[in-house]
Amino acid sequence: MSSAQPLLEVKGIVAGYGSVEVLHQVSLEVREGEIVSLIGGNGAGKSTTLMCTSGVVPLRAGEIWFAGKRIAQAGSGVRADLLVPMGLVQVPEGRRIFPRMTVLENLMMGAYTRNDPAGIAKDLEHVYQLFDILKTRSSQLGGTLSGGEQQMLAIGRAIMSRPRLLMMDEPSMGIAPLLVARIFEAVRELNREGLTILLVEQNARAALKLSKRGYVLETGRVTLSDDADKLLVDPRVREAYLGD
Amino acid sequence: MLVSGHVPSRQLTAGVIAGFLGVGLATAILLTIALRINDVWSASIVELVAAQQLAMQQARAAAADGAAVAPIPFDWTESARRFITTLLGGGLAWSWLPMIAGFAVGASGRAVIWSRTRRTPDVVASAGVARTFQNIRLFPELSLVENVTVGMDRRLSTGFIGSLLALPSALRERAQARAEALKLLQFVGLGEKAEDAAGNLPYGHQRRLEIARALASRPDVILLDEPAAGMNPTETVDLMRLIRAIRDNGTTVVLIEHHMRVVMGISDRIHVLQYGEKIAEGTPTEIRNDPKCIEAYLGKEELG
Amino acid sequence: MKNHASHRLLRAAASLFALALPGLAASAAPADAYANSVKIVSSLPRTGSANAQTTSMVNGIKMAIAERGGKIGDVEIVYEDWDDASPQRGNWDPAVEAANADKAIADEAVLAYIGTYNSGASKISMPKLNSAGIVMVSPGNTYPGLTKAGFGEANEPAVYRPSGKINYFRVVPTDDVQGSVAADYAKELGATKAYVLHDRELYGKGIADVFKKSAEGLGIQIVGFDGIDNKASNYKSLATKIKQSGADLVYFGGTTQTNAGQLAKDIVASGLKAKLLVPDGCFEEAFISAAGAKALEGRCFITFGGVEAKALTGKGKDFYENYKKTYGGEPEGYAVYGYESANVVLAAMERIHKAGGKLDRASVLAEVGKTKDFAGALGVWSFDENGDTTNRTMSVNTVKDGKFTTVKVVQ
Amino acid sequence: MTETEVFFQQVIIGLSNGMIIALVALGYTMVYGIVELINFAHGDVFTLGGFLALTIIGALGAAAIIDPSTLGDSSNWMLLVGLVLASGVFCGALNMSIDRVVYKPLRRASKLTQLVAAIGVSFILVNIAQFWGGLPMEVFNDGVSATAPKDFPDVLDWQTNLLGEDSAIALRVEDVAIFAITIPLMVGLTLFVKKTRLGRGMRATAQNPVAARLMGIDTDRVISATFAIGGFLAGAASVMYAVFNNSITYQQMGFRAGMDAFTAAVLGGIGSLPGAMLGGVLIGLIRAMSDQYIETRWTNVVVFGVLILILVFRPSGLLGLKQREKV
Amino acid sequence: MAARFASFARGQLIALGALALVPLLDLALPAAGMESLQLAGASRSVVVFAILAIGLNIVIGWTGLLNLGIAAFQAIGAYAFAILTWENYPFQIGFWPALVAAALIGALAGALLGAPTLRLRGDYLAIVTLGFGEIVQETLKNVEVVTQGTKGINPLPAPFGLTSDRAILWFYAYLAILVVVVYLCRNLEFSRMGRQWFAVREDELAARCMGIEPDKAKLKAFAAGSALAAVSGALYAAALGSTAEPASYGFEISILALCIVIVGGIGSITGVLVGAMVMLGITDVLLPLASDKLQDAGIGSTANVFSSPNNYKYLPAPGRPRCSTPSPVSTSRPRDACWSRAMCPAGSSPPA
Repeated sequence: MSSAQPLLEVKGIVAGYGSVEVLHQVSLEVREGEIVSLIGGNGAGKSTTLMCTSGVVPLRAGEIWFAGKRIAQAGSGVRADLLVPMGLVQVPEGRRIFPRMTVLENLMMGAYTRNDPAGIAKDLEHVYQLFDILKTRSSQLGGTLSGGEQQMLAIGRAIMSRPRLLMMDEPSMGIAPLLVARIFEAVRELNREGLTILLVEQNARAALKLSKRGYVLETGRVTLSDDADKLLVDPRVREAYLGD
Repeated sequence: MLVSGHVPSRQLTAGVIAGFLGVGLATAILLTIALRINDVWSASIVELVAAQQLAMQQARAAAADGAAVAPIPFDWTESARRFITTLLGGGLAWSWLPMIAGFAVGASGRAVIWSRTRRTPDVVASAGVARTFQNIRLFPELSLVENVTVGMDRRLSTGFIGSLLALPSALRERAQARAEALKLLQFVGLGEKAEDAAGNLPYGHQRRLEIARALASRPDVILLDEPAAGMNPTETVDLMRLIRAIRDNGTTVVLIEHHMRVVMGISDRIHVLQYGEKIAEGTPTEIRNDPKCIEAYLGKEELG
Repeated sequence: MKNHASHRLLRAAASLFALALPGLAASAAPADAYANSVKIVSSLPRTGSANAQTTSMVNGIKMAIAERGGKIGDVEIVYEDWDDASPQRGNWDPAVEAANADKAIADEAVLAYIGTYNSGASKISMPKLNSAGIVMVSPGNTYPGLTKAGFGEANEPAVYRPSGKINYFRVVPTDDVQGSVAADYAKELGATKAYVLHDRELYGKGIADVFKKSAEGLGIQIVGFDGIDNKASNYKSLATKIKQSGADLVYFGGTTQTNAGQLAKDIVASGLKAKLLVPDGCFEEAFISAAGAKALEGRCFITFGGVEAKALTGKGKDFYENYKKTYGGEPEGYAVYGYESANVVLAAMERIHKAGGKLDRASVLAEVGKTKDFAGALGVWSFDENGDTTNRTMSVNTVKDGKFTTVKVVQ
Repeated sequence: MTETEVFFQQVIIGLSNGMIIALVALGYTMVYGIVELINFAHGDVFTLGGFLALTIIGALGAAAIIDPSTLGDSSNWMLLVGLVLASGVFCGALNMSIDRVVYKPLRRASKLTQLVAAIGVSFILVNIAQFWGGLPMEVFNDGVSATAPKDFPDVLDWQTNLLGEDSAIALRVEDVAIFAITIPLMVGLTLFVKKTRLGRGMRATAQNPVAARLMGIDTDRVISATFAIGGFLAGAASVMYAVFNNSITYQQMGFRAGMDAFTAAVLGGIGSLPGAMLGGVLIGLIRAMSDQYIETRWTNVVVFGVLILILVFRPSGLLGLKQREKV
Repeated sequence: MAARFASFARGQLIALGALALVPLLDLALPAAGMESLQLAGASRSVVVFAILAIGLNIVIGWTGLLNLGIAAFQAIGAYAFAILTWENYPFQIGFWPALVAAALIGALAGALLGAPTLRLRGDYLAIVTLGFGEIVQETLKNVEVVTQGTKGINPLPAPFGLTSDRAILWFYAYLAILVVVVYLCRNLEFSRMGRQWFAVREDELAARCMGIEPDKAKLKAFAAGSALAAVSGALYAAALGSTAEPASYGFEISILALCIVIVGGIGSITGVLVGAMVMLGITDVLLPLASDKLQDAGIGSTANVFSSPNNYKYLPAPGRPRCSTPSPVSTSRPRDACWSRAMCPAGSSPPA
């Protein structure tokens, strides 16, 4: 399944906010068709890594390659709005849906950069099929959904941009276990359909169970990287992140 | 004589005095009215009640047999005292905690144990309920010790004049409060950093500070909203120890948490809610084995 | 980035200050040359909307001094043009006027204070200058209460004269004169119902009050009396209200700056046929360009305490010609008053010099007060016992073919 | 005039004035909606638009254009359309450059800093206005003070009373023209925001800028476009204002009209487009009614009094979105 | 806190000391053969505006309420003071009682405006205070029977029996009042009251959950700020010997006060003192001086433009957001909930 050329390649990136440096030399790669999870404690720099990749946070050093193109390096980067058409899409932490738009409008915002009505309609059907609750709520304002539903909406919205790589930030945060299971099931399903996924999770066990490979991020550095099933049994991971 | 608007001075005196009195009276009346309106109209209350009612309606509509949904799922007075009680909930669990903490009055208006009519958060707080927030809300510019002292506010008595003139009583109280705040910081393990700005603390410490701040008011009940969110296993264990210590000091703890290890590890009692309705209540073991809970909440495969 | 900008600004300010210092030192150098020079200062709003008028007035003052070669005998006359407006307000500023008065008092070379333009400003500087015994000649104040009892507060004007002596004189007729001339003219126009408006400023309200009183005395019915918002976009709804009142004359106590032009326009636009009567605050070209000539043509009348510059005779005509020659433009209505104010002071100084007296504050003050039958650009006039001019020449003007035309002169 | 006639007359005046206010208010509300900044300079951008229109007329030679004999000539219509477009484009560009130069670098600074920057820009523009005053002056009676109010010629003969010249109530062509121009603009704007791609981008950016970027929206461009559109409306409004009131002054336009529009935007609920329209019309009506039934000198007090009263009961304005307190 | 306490006090002492020395230049410069800069008058303005800005700082810097109409309270203070001391009115209660009365009336007016508008958020409060400023100006203009309209109430008796030529003594009397004001405000800052204000500013909801009643705290802040503004107005009127006209208390003055607060660093009394010296140094000393010099150099028209209205506002506000880590990823809090120092969302730890 994996090709020689990684789909996403993050090479030694450094980034931060103000005087605080959050990421020190983070490198990772995601190959076509994989689910890769990025686990680590709060403040380790997981979200920042994703935000760098999405072009929201500028790099201080290092570079990021996507699908054979360099999309960011220190001092310059491809604008965030150009990454989406390239197929690099993020489901941000805390959902960030548009609260005063209907569910349908929210989904259509995902297709903002697309211009193929037929394809959009098809993807909409796909999203509805994946999360049927969204269909029944399609005319409801996004802000009135519950947390779990909002998460589904955020994922659906991202799928509407027809991504090649979907980056998900904490999809299980603050959501009841039952819904978490549903969402992880959907992630698995999407991957099965060929979507490459980079998953950032607190819930390390669940994330690693889904993934092919995993990276452990600690205070802005990648301290471990291996196949997911190996990480699951790695004593260091077990102790620090799985709580065994 | 071309006199522009000149009036005899006696009339003027009367006029001005009447004016001042009028303005004073108007102020008093307006003040009262405005404070009243504030209570009644506060946007957050109105909205949350609306959201609550919507949820209830949806729940009712969803219930095929049309069974009545109980608006008040808890009997706090009897089952919660001196316990660590956890609320687990799908759907709208998030809206229950703020409701209890005084952000909203439940549909029936009797959802809260304290039977005061004005149930704004500050009233609830002064009645002895302290809380923390899911997305930490500290006072980031203030130092740790100041943060904790703010938490103490309801027990302090210095008024505006005392503050203004730095009366001896005010100074004494200030010193006492400070000493007590330092002690509390020690209790949660932040004694070293007492003078740092709260905003600069790492995440885990911010959680602890929030708890210290909540404890500062010496509450009867402390409500913890997802305290384990974003903590690694080691931190989580420390947190559980801290929560137990709080209970053992005589404070009732109410917990909203999705982290099953924490929930199952420390709860004395668990209430499971779905769409505003309580579907189960019991000890962790009972809940773990309750098929209804597994179906509605835990899922077939217990995660976490 | 912002910080950089502010640093730059601070640096700029600092270098400005540094540049200013040598200048200061230079201007202060001939410190003991004071014996051979005396100062006349003027305090007029040089910043903001009154600028056109005051520039013209300052020109008039400069002309008067230049005509005497800048000297009285061998004493040099130094003229300083002070601004009593402030950057903050863009109009005269009480704090600046107070500072100007203090500055004049502190500088012993200052023997005369020409100002102010706004009566409100004089209220602030008068008591100060009175205590110090500096003569003050105003080319522009028309508020009666500054010199006459019975118009404003009970303690006016005594309150402006703490020393008990008179130090304040003016060369303009006061509003009570102008207001009653306007009322007389309204009667002449056959007005029976007048709607009186004002701009709620000291000048406008004062003159509107006088007009109202006088008009009532003449049997004209006052159907409305109101202050306008001088920044309103338009007065269409006010015009409708006036129309409803059935007024056949509208009097507006105000100036071009307080939106007389817009008011005139909206009254015409509402289809109201009433005549419009305004005071001298509108006697400037700007009024015509603000209202548009066609709104004023033949239906708007402007009273003015004097006659328009080009209609002056005798010395006034010389002034008009000279002014045009020197400054290459038409003088504004008040230029001649600036000129006359300076002349009164200079003439008094000349008389002292001729009599061999010493030029100091007391002598100049006394001598200016003695001005009698002064033959100046405004005709022959004297100061009366209040310090007011006896010159009461008033003209009523209208707009014809886009230009002011005098229709009547009242002596 | 009977009482009823007076009332209807005042309603007409209030509505026409209100429409212009609403047009300016839209600019405030759009910018606020998207970057949560009260663009204090908006009223002054509006002023400069009027000045540009007068300058163009002056440059073309006012005498030739406003010669009554040419009234009704189609060239005057074209002139009006040209003025609206020119002022609109000018104001749009100006507003956009202000955003680029001043607000954009401050986007992440504190709100207070942004607000003070906006006030600073406003004062700079006021000074430019005082300096400019609608040049070239020679066209209008030799350059008198630039700060003095200026007459703005009737570009079209809009004084005709549609109800007949002897009707007590005056409904002039200009009143109708104001409606005919502002209402389609407002409807167009609403449709634009609801239906078009850029409009959806604006709404998304207003609701969550980061998420909007993650959806592939170039938020900087969207913000620029918002400033440009707001500026365009202000420019169009300034020409309407000038033609309707026949005058140009920096103090009337910049301060009072700007303030009215700002008040209107807040009254309607700042950030809400229909709110700004409603607010504008309300302010116009309140002014007219207060002028007629109270006293002109109290009108400003009445306007702000009503504003405060409404905000006491509806803290987010009439149509504003309630702030939801997240817990 | 102890360290902060000491350093603030030191900063304040330095600022006050520097201010106290400035007017001495009036004596020094002429002695050195240079023209006097008349700094005593300007310094007196510094005191007046420093008090105004300290009042504004309580409202905006400490409590986080955006008030754009502080000048209205200055007007109320000035007129209250004038009415109570003017010789044509029967009160004439003397300087000190009138000053105290002005402060109380200012506080009352502040509460009057504050009470109904406490629930308004940042921008809405801004427009309401702005509108209130207009209302006060217009009302003072219109209620001529009491306020004398645009004539202003004048002349007022000079306080302490000082005449205008003793400007330096007058300044020191005012400076003494400023010292008292600074002392009292410092007390507030480090007291329970101050802590309540800070808490409300930083996070109103959290403060509420701590048992603080934000409405009451805000009302007190409004009242205290307005009282100080009123004191400033009373001192202004006393120094001028006149209330001047209502338009003297316009929007520009509110903005000047805002600039003073921001320039020196919002939230700090020392900052306000420095800001007042900087801003008034520019408006009252530098600009007129530069304008004079330019005029002397024969470029009068330029000078005129240079000092044309509102130049001081060109100064970009070097606002120092203390919370200096503007996280590009805003959290879910309503963006306009935070106003002053802590503009960044609470607990804005960078996303990880």
